[in-house]
Amino acid sequence: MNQETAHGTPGMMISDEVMIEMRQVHKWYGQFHVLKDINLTVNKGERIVICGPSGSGKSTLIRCINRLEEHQTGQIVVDGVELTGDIKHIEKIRREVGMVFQQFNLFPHLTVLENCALAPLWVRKMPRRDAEHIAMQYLERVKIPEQALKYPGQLSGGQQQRVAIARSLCMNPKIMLFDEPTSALDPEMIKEVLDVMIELAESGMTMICVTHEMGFAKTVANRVIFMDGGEIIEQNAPEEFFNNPQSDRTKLFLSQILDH
Amino acid sequence: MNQETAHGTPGMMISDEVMIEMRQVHKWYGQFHVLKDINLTVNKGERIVICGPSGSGKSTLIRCINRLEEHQTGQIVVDGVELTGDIKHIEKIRREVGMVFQQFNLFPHLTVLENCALAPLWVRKMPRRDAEHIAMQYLERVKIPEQALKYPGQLSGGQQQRVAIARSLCMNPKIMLFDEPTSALDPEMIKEVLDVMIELAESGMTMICVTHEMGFAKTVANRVIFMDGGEIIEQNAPEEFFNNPQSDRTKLFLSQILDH
Amino acid sequence: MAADPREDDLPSKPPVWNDPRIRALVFQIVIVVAVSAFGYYLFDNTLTNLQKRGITTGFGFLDSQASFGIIQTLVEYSETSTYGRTFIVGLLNTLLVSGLGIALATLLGFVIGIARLSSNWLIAKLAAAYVELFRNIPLLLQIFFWYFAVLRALPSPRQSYDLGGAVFLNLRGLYLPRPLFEPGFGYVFAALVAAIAGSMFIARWARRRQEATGQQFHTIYTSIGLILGLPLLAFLATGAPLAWELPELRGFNFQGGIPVIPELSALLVALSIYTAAFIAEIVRAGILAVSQGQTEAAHALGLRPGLTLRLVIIPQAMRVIIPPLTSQYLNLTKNSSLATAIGYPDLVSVFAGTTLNQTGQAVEVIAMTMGVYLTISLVISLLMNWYNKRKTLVER
Amino acid sequence: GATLDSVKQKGHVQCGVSTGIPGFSSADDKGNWTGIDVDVCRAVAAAVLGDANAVKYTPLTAKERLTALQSGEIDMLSRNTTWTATRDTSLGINFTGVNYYDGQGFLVSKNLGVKSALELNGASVCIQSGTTTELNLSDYFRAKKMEFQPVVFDTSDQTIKGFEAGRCDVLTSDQSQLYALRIKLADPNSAMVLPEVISKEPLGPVVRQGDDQWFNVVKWTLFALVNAEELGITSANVDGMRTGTDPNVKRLLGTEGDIGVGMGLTNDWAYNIVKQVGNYGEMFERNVGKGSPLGIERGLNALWTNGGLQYAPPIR
Amino acid sequence: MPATHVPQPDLPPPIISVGVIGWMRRNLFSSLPNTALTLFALYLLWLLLPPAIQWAFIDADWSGTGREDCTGGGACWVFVQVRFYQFMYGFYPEAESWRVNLAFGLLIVLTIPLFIRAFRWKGWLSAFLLLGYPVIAYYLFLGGSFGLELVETDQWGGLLLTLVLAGVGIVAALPIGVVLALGRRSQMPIVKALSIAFIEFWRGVPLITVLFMSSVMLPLFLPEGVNFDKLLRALIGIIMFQSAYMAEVVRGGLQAIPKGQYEAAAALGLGYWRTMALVVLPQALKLVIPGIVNTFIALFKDTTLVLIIGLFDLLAIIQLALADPKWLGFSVEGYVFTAAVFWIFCFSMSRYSQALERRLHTGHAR
Ligand SMILES: Nc1ncnc2c1ncn2[C@@H]1O[C@H](COP(=O)(O)OP(=O)(O)OP(=O)(O)O)[C@@H](O)[C@H]1O
Ligand SMILES: Nc1ncnc2c1ncn2[C@@H]1O[C@H](COP(=O)(O)OP(=O)(O)OP(=O)(O)O)[C@@H](O)[C@H]1O
Ligand SMILES: [Mg+2]
Ligand SMILES: [Mg+2]
Repeated sequence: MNQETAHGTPGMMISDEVMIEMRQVHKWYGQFHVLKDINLTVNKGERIVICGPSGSGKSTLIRCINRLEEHQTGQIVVDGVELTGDIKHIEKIRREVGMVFQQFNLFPHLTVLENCALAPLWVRKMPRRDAEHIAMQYLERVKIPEQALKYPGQLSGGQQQRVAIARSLCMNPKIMLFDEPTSALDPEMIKEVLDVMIELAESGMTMICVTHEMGFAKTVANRVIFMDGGEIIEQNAPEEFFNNPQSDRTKLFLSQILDH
Repeated sequence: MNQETAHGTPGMMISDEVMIEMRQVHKWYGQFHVLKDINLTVNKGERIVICGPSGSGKSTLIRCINRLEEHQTGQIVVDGVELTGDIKHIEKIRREVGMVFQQFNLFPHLTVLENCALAPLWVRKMPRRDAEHIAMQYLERVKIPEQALKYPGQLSGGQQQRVAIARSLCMNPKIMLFDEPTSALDPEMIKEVLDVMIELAESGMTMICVTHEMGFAKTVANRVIFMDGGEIIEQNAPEEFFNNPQSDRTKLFLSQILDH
Repeated sequence: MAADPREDDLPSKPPVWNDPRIRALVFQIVIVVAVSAFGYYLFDNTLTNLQKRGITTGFGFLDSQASFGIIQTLVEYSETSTYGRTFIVGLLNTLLVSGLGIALATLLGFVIGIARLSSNWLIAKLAAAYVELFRNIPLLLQIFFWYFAVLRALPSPRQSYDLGGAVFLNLRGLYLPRPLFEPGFGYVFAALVAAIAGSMFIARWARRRQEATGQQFHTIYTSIGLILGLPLLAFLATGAPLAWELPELRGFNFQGGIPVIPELSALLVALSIYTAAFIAEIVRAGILAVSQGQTEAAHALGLRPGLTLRLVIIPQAMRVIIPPLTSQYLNLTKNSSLATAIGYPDLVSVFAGTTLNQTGQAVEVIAMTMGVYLTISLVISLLMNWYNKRKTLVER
Repeated sequence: GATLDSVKQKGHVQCGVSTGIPGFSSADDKGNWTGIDVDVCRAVAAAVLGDANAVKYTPLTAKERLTALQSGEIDMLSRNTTWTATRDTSLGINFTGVNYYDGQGFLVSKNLGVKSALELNGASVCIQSGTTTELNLSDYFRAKKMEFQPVVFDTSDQTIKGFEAGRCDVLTSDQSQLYALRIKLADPNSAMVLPEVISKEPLGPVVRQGDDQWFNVVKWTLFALVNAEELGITSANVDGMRTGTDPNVKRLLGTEGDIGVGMGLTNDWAYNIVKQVGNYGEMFERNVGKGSPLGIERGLNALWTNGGLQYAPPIR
Repeated sequence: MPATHVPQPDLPPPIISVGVIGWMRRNLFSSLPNTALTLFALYLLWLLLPPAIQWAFIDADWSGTGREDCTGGGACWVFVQVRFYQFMYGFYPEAESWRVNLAFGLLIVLTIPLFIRAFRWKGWLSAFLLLGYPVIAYYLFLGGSFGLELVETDQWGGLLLTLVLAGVGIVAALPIGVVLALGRRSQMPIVKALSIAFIEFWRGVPLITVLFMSSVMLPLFLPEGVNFDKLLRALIGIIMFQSAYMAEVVRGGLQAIPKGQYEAAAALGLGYWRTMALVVLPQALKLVIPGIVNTFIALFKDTTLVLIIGLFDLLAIIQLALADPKWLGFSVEGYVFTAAVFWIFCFSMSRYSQALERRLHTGHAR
C-alpha cells in the first residue's frame, strides 16, 4: 500500500514530526476480523478524512487510537508513546488526544461550562477558576460563550456538538479525532459545526475525521483515506482522490455518495 | 366549498361510483373544535393527498373514516354504509378500509408473515394456508418476500413500512388510508416506500394519503386537499394546486414546504 | 499483506504493576482473601462459642421425637414424629399457603388491574382506591386485622353459620364436607381423565380445522360440557358411588369434613389482598406498555376488541408483566413467613419456632429455614431467566 | 468470670424477661418493669452493683429466650422458664434454682360447663409456642387417649386474645400464668382454672453454662432471698437487724465473714438485696400474692418451715 | 389575486357530549354492561361507606380519659387520644420529647427546599441531609453529651422508632447498595460473583428470619463479650436486607446510562472512579430517585416486623396498649389508627415518587 503525504492545501504547514504511527494493526471482535493490517502514519499538523461504507471499520480504527478499543496485534504509537495495556501510557495518550462523537455524549447533569471544565479540573488538576477560564476561552472559540450556564438538554444539536468540541479542546490536545461529528445533526446545523472544524483545521491542529461530508474533505483534508472491509483500500490527496480514484470500490462508493 | 373531481393524470381511470362521502362532519375533542364542517366526496379509484400545517386536523379527518375517532355531527358514508355507533357497520367498514400509520404499528411479537396473515385468518376466517399464501403474495408485491420469517424488530424502517402496507393489503381493502407513511423514515428509505405506494396507485386503488412529499403528490394524486384549522381550505388538481394556489394560506404553506 | 496476521509482533507488554489485568487480578485476590477471612472469623467464633457454652451441634436432632402437636398437617404427623418431620410439615404448610395465595392474588390482581383501565369511571376509581388502600398499609397489620378483628365477628361453634347442613363457618374455621370415594368411583375418575383428554384433542382438532378451513369453533364451551358432563354420566351410571363425610358438631368442635383453620384463611386473605394490589399495578403497567398504536392497528385491520386483546395486547403485555409478577410471587412466599405472628403452622412458625426452641439448635435450624427460602427464590429466578430468554422480542 | 466482670464494667445487668405476664414480668405504660421475675433481676443487680435499678430488660418471646441467652445477648434469663433435663444439659445453659414452683393447668370459659380436664376431648387448645407446656399438653392428651387441636401463639398477649376471641375452648399454661392472664380478660370472672395440674413446672432464673462465678452469684442471690425470709429479715427491718446479734443474720448481711468477697462481690451484697428488693416473701406477696391482683396462695412456694418447698442452703 | 380565507368560528360542541351529562354518558353509562357495573359499584359503595362513616365519625367519641367516656356506640378514639404520646414516642421521657420534635422539625425545614425547583444548592443540601443531619439527629435523640440527658435506645418507641428504623435503614443502605450495584456490573468475575451472591442471598430470605438472626444470634458469631445495642443490631439486619434491594434499584439506573457517557469520560482521560463519581452516578442516582422512594416505602412498612423481635415500633406499641386490661376490646380502633398513620406516610411518598417519575419520563403518554 503506498503511503504518500500530501502537502497540497496552501496555508497549512505540516511538519515531519510523526504524531501517530500504526504498524500492522489487526483487531478482532470475537471471530470477526474488523481491522486488517492497518499501516498509517500521521504527521503533526496533518488533517485526515476517513470515509468508507458503513461497517467498514472506520470508527473502530480511530477508537483504537485512544484505546477506546483494544487492538490485538501490531503497534500503535501516539506522540512517541506506545499504546499497550499500561494504564500510565493510556492515561498519557488520552490527555493528548481529544475525541468528538457522533452522539455528542455531553454530560447532561452538568452545565456547558462544567462539562468543559471537568477534565482540566480533575485530570489536569487545575484550580477551578483556571479551569473555568480555559473553558470559557474555548466556548468563545466555538462561538457559544453565552450558553455557558445552560444545560446540554437546552441546546440545539449543532450547539451541543460545538460544546463537545470545546470540551475536547479544553484538555489542550495535540490530536483531535472526530467520529461522524455531523451525521446526527439536522442539515441546517451541519454547517455551524463544520465551520468550527474548518477553523480548527486552519489553526494547524492534527485531525483525523471520519465523515461523509465531501465538501469538508475537499476544503481541509491533506489526505483522504478510503476503507472497506476493515482494510485501507486507498489513500490520496483530496483532488486526486475525488477526481481520479484508483480502485473500483472507491469509484463505486464515490458514485453513490456524490449522487445522494 | 367547490368540489371538483380532477381526471388529470393519464392512465388511471376514476369511476363515478362514490366510495367515501363526508357531509357536514364536525368533531370536537372536549371543547376543542377539531374538524369543522367537512364535506368531501371520494370516488372509486381516486387518489387524494391531504396536506396542511401540523395540528390542522389531517390525521383526525382520515381516522374518522375508519372510525378510529368518532365524529359528533354530520354523516360519513363509506362504500354505501353509514358510520354510526353500530358495531356491525364499523366492522364492515374496517374490512373495506386499510390503514397505514406513521409509526408502522407492526405487531412485534409476530413474524412478518404472521403479521400479514393475522387479519385474513381471524377476520376473513381463511384457512391458514390460504392466509399465508395471500400474505406472501403481498409481501412479494412490496418486494420483501425474503423477510417473511423475520420479526419486525429485525427490519429497517423502510422495510417495516412496506410490511405494514402489505398487511393492510392482505385484507383486500377497497380504500387505503395513509397517515404520513414516510415521515418516520430516513431519507434513503423514503423512496422505497413511495415506490410501493406509487405502484399501488397505478393499480387503481382508492387512496387517501396525508403526506408532505410533494413529489409524490404531483406524480400520483388526482386531487390535493389543503387543510388548516380543522377546515378544508382548498382542493384542486395537483398542477393547479401547486402552480396556482387560490388562498394566501395555501401560498404561505407551499412556500415554506417547497423551500425546504 | 501478511499471510497470517497472528504471527505479527504483538503490542509490547506493559510493566506488571501498570497492567490493568494484573491489577484486577490482585484486587480480586485481595477481596477473596478478605471475604474468606471474614467468613472464617465468623465461623470460628460461632464454633468456639457453641463449644464453650456446651451447645449441641449437628443435625442429629432431626431424628429425635418432637412430641408437640401441630394443628394443620398435610402429611401424616403425630406427637411421636421426629423433628425432621416437623420440617416437612412446616414446609408443606408454607407451600400450601403460598400456592393458594399466588393463585388468589393473581386472579384478584388481574381483575383489579383491568378494572383500573375500565372506561367506567366509577369502576376505575374504585380499583384505584383498592390499590392505594391496600398497598400502603403494612402487611403485618393487615394480617392482624383479618385475624383478630374478623375473628371476633364470627360465631362460636354452637351458633355456626350453616350452609345446607354441609358447610359450616365459625370461629374455629370453615368446615367443608369431605368426599369419601367408594369402589366404583374409579370409573368417574377415569371418565374425567377421558374428558380432559377429549377436550385437549378437540382443541387441537379445532385449531387444525381453523388452519385448514378458517372456520372457528368454540372449544371452551364444548370442553366445559365434556369435562362436566362425562364424569357426571359415569357418576350416575355407576350408581353414585360417592359419600360425603359431613362435618358435625361433636363435643366442642366440628369433627370430620375438611377443616380450614382461621389462621390459614386470615393469612391467605391478607396475603392475597395485599399482593393483588401490587399485581394490579403490574398488570396495568403491562397493558399500558403496549402502545395505543397497536390497538389502533388491530382495529384498523378489522379485529374485534376481544380478538385484539387476545392476539395483540395480551401476548405483548405478558412479556412486560411476567418478570415483576414472579418477583411478587417470591415476595408473597417470603411474606407467608409472617404466619408466625398469628400462629399458622408454616415453616418459620413450626420449625424455626417451636422446633428451634425445643432443641435450641438455632444455627442449624435457621440455616435450614433460610436454605428453603433461598432455594425457592433461586428456582423462581432460574425459571424467570429461562422465560425471558425465550420471550424477548427479536431486535436488530 | 467474664459475665460478672462485664456486668460490673457495663454498670447494669442485661436481663431477659417476658413480653408481658402480669405479676411475673410486665411493663406499665411508662415502660417500668415489675413482677417476681423482674425482682430476681433487680436482686442480682443489687447484689452485684449495689443498685437494684441497674437493670436493663430485654423482652423476649418464649421462642427467642434460650437463643438469646445462649448467644450472650442477655446476662441472665428470668422469665418463667421450666427447668428440664434437656434444657439444662444440652442447650448450654444452667438453671440456678427455682423462684416459683408451678404446674400446668387449664383455663376454660365458665359457660362451657366443663369441670375437669378429662372432659376436654376434642377441644381446641390455645398455647404459647416454644414452651414445655406444648410438650406436656401432648403427653397428657396422649396418655388420656384424648384428641385436641393446638392453636399456637407467639406471645402470651396473643394467646389470651385468641382465647378471648373464642378461637379455642381452653387455654393451657402454668397455673400462675393462668391467673395472670385471667385478669387480662375483659371479664375475669367469666373464666375459671380447672383443678387438674398436669405437670411439674419449676421456674427459675437461667444463666449460660461455663461461667461458674456468675452462676454462683445468681444462685446465691436466690438463696439469699429465701434465707432472708426464713430469718425474718425484711426491707423494713434490715437496717435494724444488721446491727443485731444473730450470727446467721450477721453472716447473711455481711457484718461477719467474707462470703460476699469470696463470690467476687462486696460483703453487703445480701444487705443490698433485702434493703432494695425485700425478701422472697415480700417479693411474692407484692407481685403475685394477696397484695396483688393475682391473689395467688403461697402453696408450694411457702417456706419449707410452713409446709412449702422453698428451701435454701444455709449461708455459712 | 389570491383569496383571503376567512376561518370558520369555533363552535361549542353539542350539549350531549360535554358537561355533566356528556361526562356521565361517556364514563358511567356508555353501554349496557357499563351501566350494570356502575349500578353495582354504587350499591357496593352504599353498602360500605355509610356504616363506616357512621362508625368512624358520627357515632364516635373523641375525647375523654377512659373507656367509660365511650358512649356513642361508634369508634372510641378516646383510646388513641389517651395513649397518643406513647404511640408517637414510645417510652421516651415526656420532658425530653422536645428533642424529638426539634429533630423532626429540622428535617422538615431542611427537606422543603428540595421540592422547590428553583433552589440551586440541592446537591449540597442532600449531601448534608444524608451525612450531616443523621449525626445531629442521633445526638438529639440519644443525648448523653452536650448537657442532654441520656435516653437509651430501649426507651425509643412508637412512630419515632418506626421513622428511625426506616430512615437509618435507607440512608445507610444507599452507599452499600451503590457499591454492590457497581460490583454486580464489574468486569472482574470474582467481584461480580460475590456481589450477585450477596444480593441474591439477602433478597431470597424473609426479613423476619434476618431480624431474628440479627437480634438473637448475632453475638454467637462474634467473639465473646463483643456486643452492641439491640436497636443497632436490628438496624444491621435491616440495612443488609435493604442494601440488596437498593443495589438492584441502582443497577437499573446504571443500566440506563448510555455507553457514550462512559466513552466520553474515558476519552477525556477520566479513570474508573472519577467516571463513576463525576459522570455516571450523579445521573444514575437521579434517575432512580423514584425507585429509592419506593424501596423506602417498602422498608417503612416492613419496620412493623421488628415487633416480632420485641422492639416497640408503632404497631408493637399499639398491640401493647391493646393488651392493657383497661382498654381491652379496642383492637379495631387501634389497628385503624395505625393503618391510617402508615397509610398517610406511604401514600404521600408514593404520590411524590409518581410525580417524580412523570417528570423524569416526559412523553410516552397513552
Ligand atoms: N462491540 C462490537 N462487537 C462486535 N462487533 C462490533 C462491535 N462494534 C462494531 N462491530 C462490528 O465491527 C464492524 C465495524 O464497525 P465500525 O463501527 O468500526 O464501522 P464504521 O465503519 O464506523 O460504520 P458506520 O459508518 O456505520 O459507523 C461492523 O461490522 C460492526 O458490526
Ligand atoms: N385525543 C386528542 N385529544 C385532544 N386533542 C387532540 C387529540 N388528538 C389530537 N388532538 C388535537 O387535535 C388537533 C388536530 O390533530 P391532528 O393529529 O389531526 O393534526 P394533524 O394535522 O395530523 O397534525 P400533524 O401534522 O402534526 O400530524 C391538534 O391540535 C391536536 O392537538
Ligand atoms: Mg462508525
Ligand atoms: Mg397527524
